[in-house]
Amino acid sequence: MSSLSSPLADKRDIVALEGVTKRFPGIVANDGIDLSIRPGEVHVLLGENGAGKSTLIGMLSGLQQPDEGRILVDGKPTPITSPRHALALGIGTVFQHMMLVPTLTVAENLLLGGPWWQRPRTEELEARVAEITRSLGISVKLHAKVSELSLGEQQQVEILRAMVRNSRLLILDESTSMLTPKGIEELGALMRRLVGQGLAIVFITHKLKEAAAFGDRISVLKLGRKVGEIPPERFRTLGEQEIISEIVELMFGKQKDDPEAAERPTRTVRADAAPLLQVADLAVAPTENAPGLSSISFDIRPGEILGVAGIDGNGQKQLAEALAGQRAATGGSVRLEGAAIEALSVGERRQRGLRYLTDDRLGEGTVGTFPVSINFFLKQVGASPFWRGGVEQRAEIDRRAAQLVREYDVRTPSLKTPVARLSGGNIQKVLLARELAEGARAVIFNKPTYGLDLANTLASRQRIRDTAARGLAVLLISTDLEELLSMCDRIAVIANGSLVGTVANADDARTKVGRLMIGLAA
Amino acid sequence: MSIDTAPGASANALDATSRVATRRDILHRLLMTLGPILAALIIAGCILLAVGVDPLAYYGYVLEKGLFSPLGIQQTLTRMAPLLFLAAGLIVAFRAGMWNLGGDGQFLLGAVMAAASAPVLVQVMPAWLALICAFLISMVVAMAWSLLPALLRAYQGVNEIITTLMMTFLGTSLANVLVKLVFRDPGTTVPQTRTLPVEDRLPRLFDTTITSGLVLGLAAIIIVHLVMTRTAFGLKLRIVGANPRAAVHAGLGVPGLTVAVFAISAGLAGLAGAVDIIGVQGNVRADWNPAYGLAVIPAVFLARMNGFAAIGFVFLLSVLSIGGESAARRLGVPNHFTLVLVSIVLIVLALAEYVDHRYNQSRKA
Amino acid sequence: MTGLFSEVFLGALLFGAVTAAIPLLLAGLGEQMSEKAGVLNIGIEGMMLAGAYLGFVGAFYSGSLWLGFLTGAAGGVAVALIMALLCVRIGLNQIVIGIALTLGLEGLTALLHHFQFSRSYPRLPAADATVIPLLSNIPVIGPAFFKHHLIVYVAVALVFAMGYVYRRTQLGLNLQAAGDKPAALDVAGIDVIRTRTIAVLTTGALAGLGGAYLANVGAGLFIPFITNGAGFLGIVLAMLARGRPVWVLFGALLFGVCLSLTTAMQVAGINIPTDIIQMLPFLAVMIMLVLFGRRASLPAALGIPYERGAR
Amino acid sequence: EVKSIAILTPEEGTDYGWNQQGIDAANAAGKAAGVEVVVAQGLGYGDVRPTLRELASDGASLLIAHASGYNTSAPEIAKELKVPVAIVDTPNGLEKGLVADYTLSGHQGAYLAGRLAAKMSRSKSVGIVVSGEPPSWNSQSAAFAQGVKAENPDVKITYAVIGPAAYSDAAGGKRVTESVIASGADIIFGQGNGSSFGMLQAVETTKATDGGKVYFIDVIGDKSPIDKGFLLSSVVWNIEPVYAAMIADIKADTFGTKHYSIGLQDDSVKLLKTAAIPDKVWSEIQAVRDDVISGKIKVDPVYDAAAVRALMTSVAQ
Ligand SMILES: Nc1ncnc2c1ncn2[C@@H]1O[C@H](COP(=O)(O)OP(=O)(O)OP(=O)(O)O)[C@@H](O)[C@H]1O
Ligand SMILES: Nc1ncnc2c1ncn2[C@@H]1O[C@H](COP(=O)(O)OP(=O)(O)OP(=O)(O)O)[C@@H](O)[C@H]1O
Ligand SMILES: [Mg+2]
Ligand SMILES: [Mg+2]
Repeated sequence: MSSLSSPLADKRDIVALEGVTKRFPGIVANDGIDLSIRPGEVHVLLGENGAGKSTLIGMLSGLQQPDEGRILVDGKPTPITSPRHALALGIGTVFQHMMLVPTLTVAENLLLGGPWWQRPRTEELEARVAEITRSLGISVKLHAKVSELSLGEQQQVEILRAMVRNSRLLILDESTSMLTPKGIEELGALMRRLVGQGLAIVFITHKLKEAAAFGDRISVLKLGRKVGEIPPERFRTLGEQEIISEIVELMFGKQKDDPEAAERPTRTVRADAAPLLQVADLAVAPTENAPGLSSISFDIRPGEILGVAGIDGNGQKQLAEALAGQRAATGGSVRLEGAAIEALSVGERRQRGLRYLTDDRLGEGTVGTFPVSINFFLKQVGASPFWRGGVEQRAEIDRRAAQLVREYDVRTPSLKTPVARLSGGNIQKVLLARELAEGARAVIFNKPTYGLDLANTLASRQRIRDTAARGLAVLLISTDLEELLSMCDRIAVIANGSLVGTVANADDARTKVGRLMIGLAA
Repeated sequence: MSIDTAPGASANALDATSRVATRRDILHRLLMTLGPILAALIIAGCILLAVGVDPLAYYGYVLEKGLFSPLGIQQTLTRMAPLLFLAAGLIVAFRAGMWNLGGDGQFLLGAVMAAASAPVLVQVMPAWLALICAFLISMVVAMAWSLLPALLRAYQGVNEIITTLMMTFLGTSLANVLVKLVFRDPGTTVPQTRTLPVEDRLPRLFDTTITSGLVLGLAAIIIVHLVMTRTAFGLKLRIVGANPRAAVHAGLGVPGLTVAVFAISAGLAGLAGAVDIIGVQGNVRADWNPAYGLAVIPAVFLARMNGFAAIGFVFLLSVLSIGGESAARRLGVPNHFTLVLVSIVLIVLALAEYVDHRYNQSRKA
Repeated sequence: MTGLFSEVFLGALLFGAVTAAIPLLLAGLGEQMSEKAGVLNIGIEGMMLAGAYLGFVGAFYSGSLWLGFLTGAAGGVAVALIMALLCVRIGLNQIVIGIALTLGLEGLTALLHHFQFSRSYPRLPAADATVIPLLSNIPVIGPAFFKHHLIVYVAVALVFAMGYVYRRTQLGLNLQAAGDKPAALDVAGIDVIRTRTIAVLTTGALAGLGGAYLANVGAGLFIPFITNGAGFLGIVLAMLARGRPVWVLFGALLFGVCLSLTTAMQVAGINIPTDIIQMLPFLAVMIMLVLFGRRASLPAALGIPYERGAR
Repeated sequence: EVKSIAILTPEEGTDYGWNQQGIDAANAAGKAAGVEVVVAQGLGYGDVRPTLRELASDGASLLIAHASGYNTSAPEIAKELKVPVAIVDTPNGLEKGLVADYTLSGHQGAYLAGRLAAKMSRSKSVGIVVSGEPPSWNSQSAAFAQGVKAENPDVKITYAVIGPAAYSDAAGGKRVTESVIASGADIIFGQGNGSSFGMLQAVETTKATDGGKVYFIDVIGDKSPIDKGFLLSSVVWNIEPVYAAMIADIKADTFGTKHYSIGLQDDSVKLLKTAAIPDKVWSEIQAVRDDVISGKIKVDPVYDAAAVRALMTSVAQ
């Protein structure tokens, strides 16, 4: 076998990639990547949106085949031909996008993959799950339908699934993006325990702190190429700040130390200004699988950023949708610049200057198959100057779209490219450009930086600050407490569909918000 | 179901595609249509050989009698009129993501209403006005027939494939009941409606037998194409079709648009019925159901909901059906062979589109 | 009127209802399987025609009805194979191919019939009935439901077998996943294409069997266009049944009973045009839809070809 | 000068019925007159104007539009192209030199069939099964019922239509016929294109309520070549004299001035004698035939579906 194994690969590697290249129409997603993955190590993959991380994972899990290069498993070149093959090799993946069947129960999802003629072995599964959850310290509702679970819970199920299958290599693609700070902590601890048991883990994240805290080895991708690696030996000798600055250097060239630690610029909101957005006693009925809202009240003055903190699934989305008019409210009032808008439709609210930047970029934010240019104007269909007398003014649309592409630095092959082909960060830029365009008075941002890489996150945050600085009212919904602390004037905490308190973003805000989130008085 | 509404996203540069490229594109499209048809003819030719008929003679007749003889081409163009209206209606529905499979019921009701009203109206008002009224009545009745599936879909989320299929079964029966019991011509023994005199029907084009319904059909499908691709209303429908949640998010009145889509689609199907009656048939007989919808649906798909391409495919279907009938008679093949031929053509065209798509992708990679 | 409706006659009417319902049942069950797995099988009418023709050919030349059912099912599978190849494997538009297959088989079977049988119109002998002891002695019900060819009981048993498969086996899970979220099934290590292919081929077998029953037992002969839209009714039934095989059975029986009702009313001398009576089952279902507004719960990926790793 | 004639039929001429009788007759008449015959069959019930125009342009001197569904289009083409056409079921559509009507009704024969059925029914119950209700079938259904009643008023008549547009519904034909047999009928008078084979099959495979044989009476064509011993008779139409007369009239320039019909007197309508009919019964039927020809018995055609049904109801009571 030694003749087959490569000089590059170390025999300690479970899996090694050698010169792996993958091309998609118009793009080289992975370009000659070498990577080694070892038991007992958390191998962190970092890189901007579109750097090619998920593509790499796709090849490891048998979804895609490399165009060039090879993959070695236990030192032997092994083309991973299908997901089934990957599973057989002990490679378990938690994908960036949810891979559970919503209409089946958790147990049924975990059972998927057994021999087709068999009865599902539920008892066996239950025993196995009990064993694993005990050792991992998590709990799952085996007989709940997946569609009834929160995204965080779904993510746990996916991790559990990889465990149930006795994976030797566990791949987590942006698994922390949906988790609360506490959830992230727990996942981190879990990963440490698993590698302690001898597993290998590939962990993809955009948060450098997580990389530094949970990793053993870090590889950085950029534009499909691997631009650097911090091996464990070096990793252990560096402190968190040193690791972060080294990563930043790899990703963006030389820069200041911790880009995320940017001081919150001191903005002064004029306390005497009349509130721009006033919400009083807003209520929404609960639905089968989503909480309702009860007596939500707050004001936002021009130039102010009000944050909404809280654990995912506590009604943030309902709040945003009720304000935007997408979800029927059962009571309460919403005033924009003093005028009541609660009876208006989505379109009318937008016309008055209320903007909603959704967190579901592909699901509802864009029409994936439509060109980038049209997606800029999705909420203005029929408005002049892009339509005159109902007729599309293609030149006008293209001109303005090209302008927005430049202004917001949208990386797209062309204006005609279907927007779904863009990476997450660039789709987000399209949405930002659309919502912040002329006429905005109050803007609701729902998790605006979720899934974005560092550069895009920072750029988006700056956009939001600039928005407020223009005298707009901003409602910023986020599960990332750091983000809220770095941007907001005040932070409200939502729990179970109501606002449990609002604190000014002063020195002690972190503890106060934290206390509110876990159900204590601020 | 998803429809790829971005027709061949091609250009790699920000600027518009050059004229040369579009000309090559058209040439390419033409090749990718004619090539598969040739292949289909070869396959169907083998079947002909198997039953002892000379395929060359058969195709010769198809071309001669469907396309190249003055008589043939006139018949072909006449046959196109109702098909074009149907295709136009399907384009609206399919682009908006609504699977209106109830075209045949809407068509028949439109036809019956035209046959019921036109002969009466021409006696009380100028012929041109009477025909316009008859068209309007057909359209409105067909629209009304689509209201139930539309409302169920818009406000209850009931899948429209089921409801439109059922409404088409119902509509076919209702059309028969209307012909036999309500609008029956008392002057004939055969159950059929009154007949619109030939001279009151839509005028023929110039000195031919081509109905001016063809012009109306062409106008309808071109207008639909332009509305769907160039106007705000069309874009709204396409948004609803491609991503209904995005439509809600963008503030579009999805239920209203849904009802509008059904109304337009059904209205056009009703007009198809009317143009067939007022232009060509003159009356409706009991149990008459040409079931045009079944052949037009695949044609619209193959045209990728593009109006101009749909005109081409409808033309092809007409040539095959007119020419095929003649060729079958002359060579003693049962007329059913035309169905086999159409089927093979459709399948091979679909395959060719796939191969083309694959080829384009691999070339871009 | 009472004199007209003798026990024998009522029994015969209901017997006819069952006979008419069986092809619809088989088509509906088949379509349901495809739809569950995410394939909208519009070509089912063509599969039934292939089954009817080949089923008849098989039974006629071999003299065995069972062989006929076998060849019929094989005929359906042969058409389904084309569908699976074109729509599942390489992802062509299911509606285009479905309609093309239906048109093609209408033409092809009519053509074959023309050359083969249009002079002799061969007919099969009566299908022998399997009489179920005791039950068959119940007046009216007995002769209506318990004196059918064995294949009828097999078809009804299939309803429950399929219910079992859907709810209690891995295959059932796989099928549902293939229709609701094929990518999730794929990463669980099950080949989506293969799962869907199995579903489509099963559909072909069931539709072919339905066609063979229609020709061999329902009519006792084959003539062109014999299915008369039964496949499309099967599609409607499958969609209304929302994944539950029992509902297909109820729906098929409803249609069968309505057909018999037509005959019953005529024999009773009630002068309602047949067209109106034929509308009854559809009207009933439409009213149900309006009243209960059953939210469509069709599989999320219905009609969308699956391609691994596409986005 | 008549060089060629053309006949258009909706279905293939292999149905032992309407289409086949028409085509055979045209061929025979053409052969007798020495003119070429062009057959356009299986055209369906849609628009046949293209075929009519084409046949006319190919030089046909007479277009026989052999389906009631063609009786709007054919006269229009006649006027457009000045070609003589013959149509059915349109008695008031005559136009000299252009349009002739040959509304055919086998009602006289169906009357005889009714007499025959009433004589031979063991259960005193007969059935009429039709796949549709076009006028020519209605008149035969009505005359059959009248014949039954005339022979024996106590015989029950059950009338059933298979369903709308069910011409090819063989399974429906079989199902409905089986029900009618279960209601007591032991003789079935069946009319229906493709579906009549289903009726025949039902008769062959179903026992009458008394456990005996059920017989079938067919119309228009002669199905004895494919009979398995269940065919009692058929009201056979011979259309050749009609077409021959048309050719002659065209030559004589009298086309479009008269109605053509078929009837018992020249045997263009006749009852088929099969082995199942005892000679004694047959001779009695022949006597009735003579009375019909002589006018002693009058059989009026009833074309309207509602009237036919009304007749049945009154008969059934
Ligand atoms: N199936 C595909 N077809 C076409 N292009 C693709 C496909 N998958 C990925 N790409 C492209 O390949 C590039 C790399 O994508 P990939 O998803 O691997 O990035 P990523 O690093 O995971 O980004 P993110 O952080 O946003 O998840 C992107 O430009 C993307 O648009
Ligand atoms: N319209 C809906 N239909 C079905 N399920 C829904 C809907 N809206 C929310 N849910 C479910 O309800 C749960 C919580 O809702 P949601 O994720 O909207 O809460 P949230 O905290 O406001 O969201 P986020 O923080 O992700 O913006 C999740 O399991 C989600 O899947
Ligand atoms: Mg990714
Ligand atoms: Mg939310």
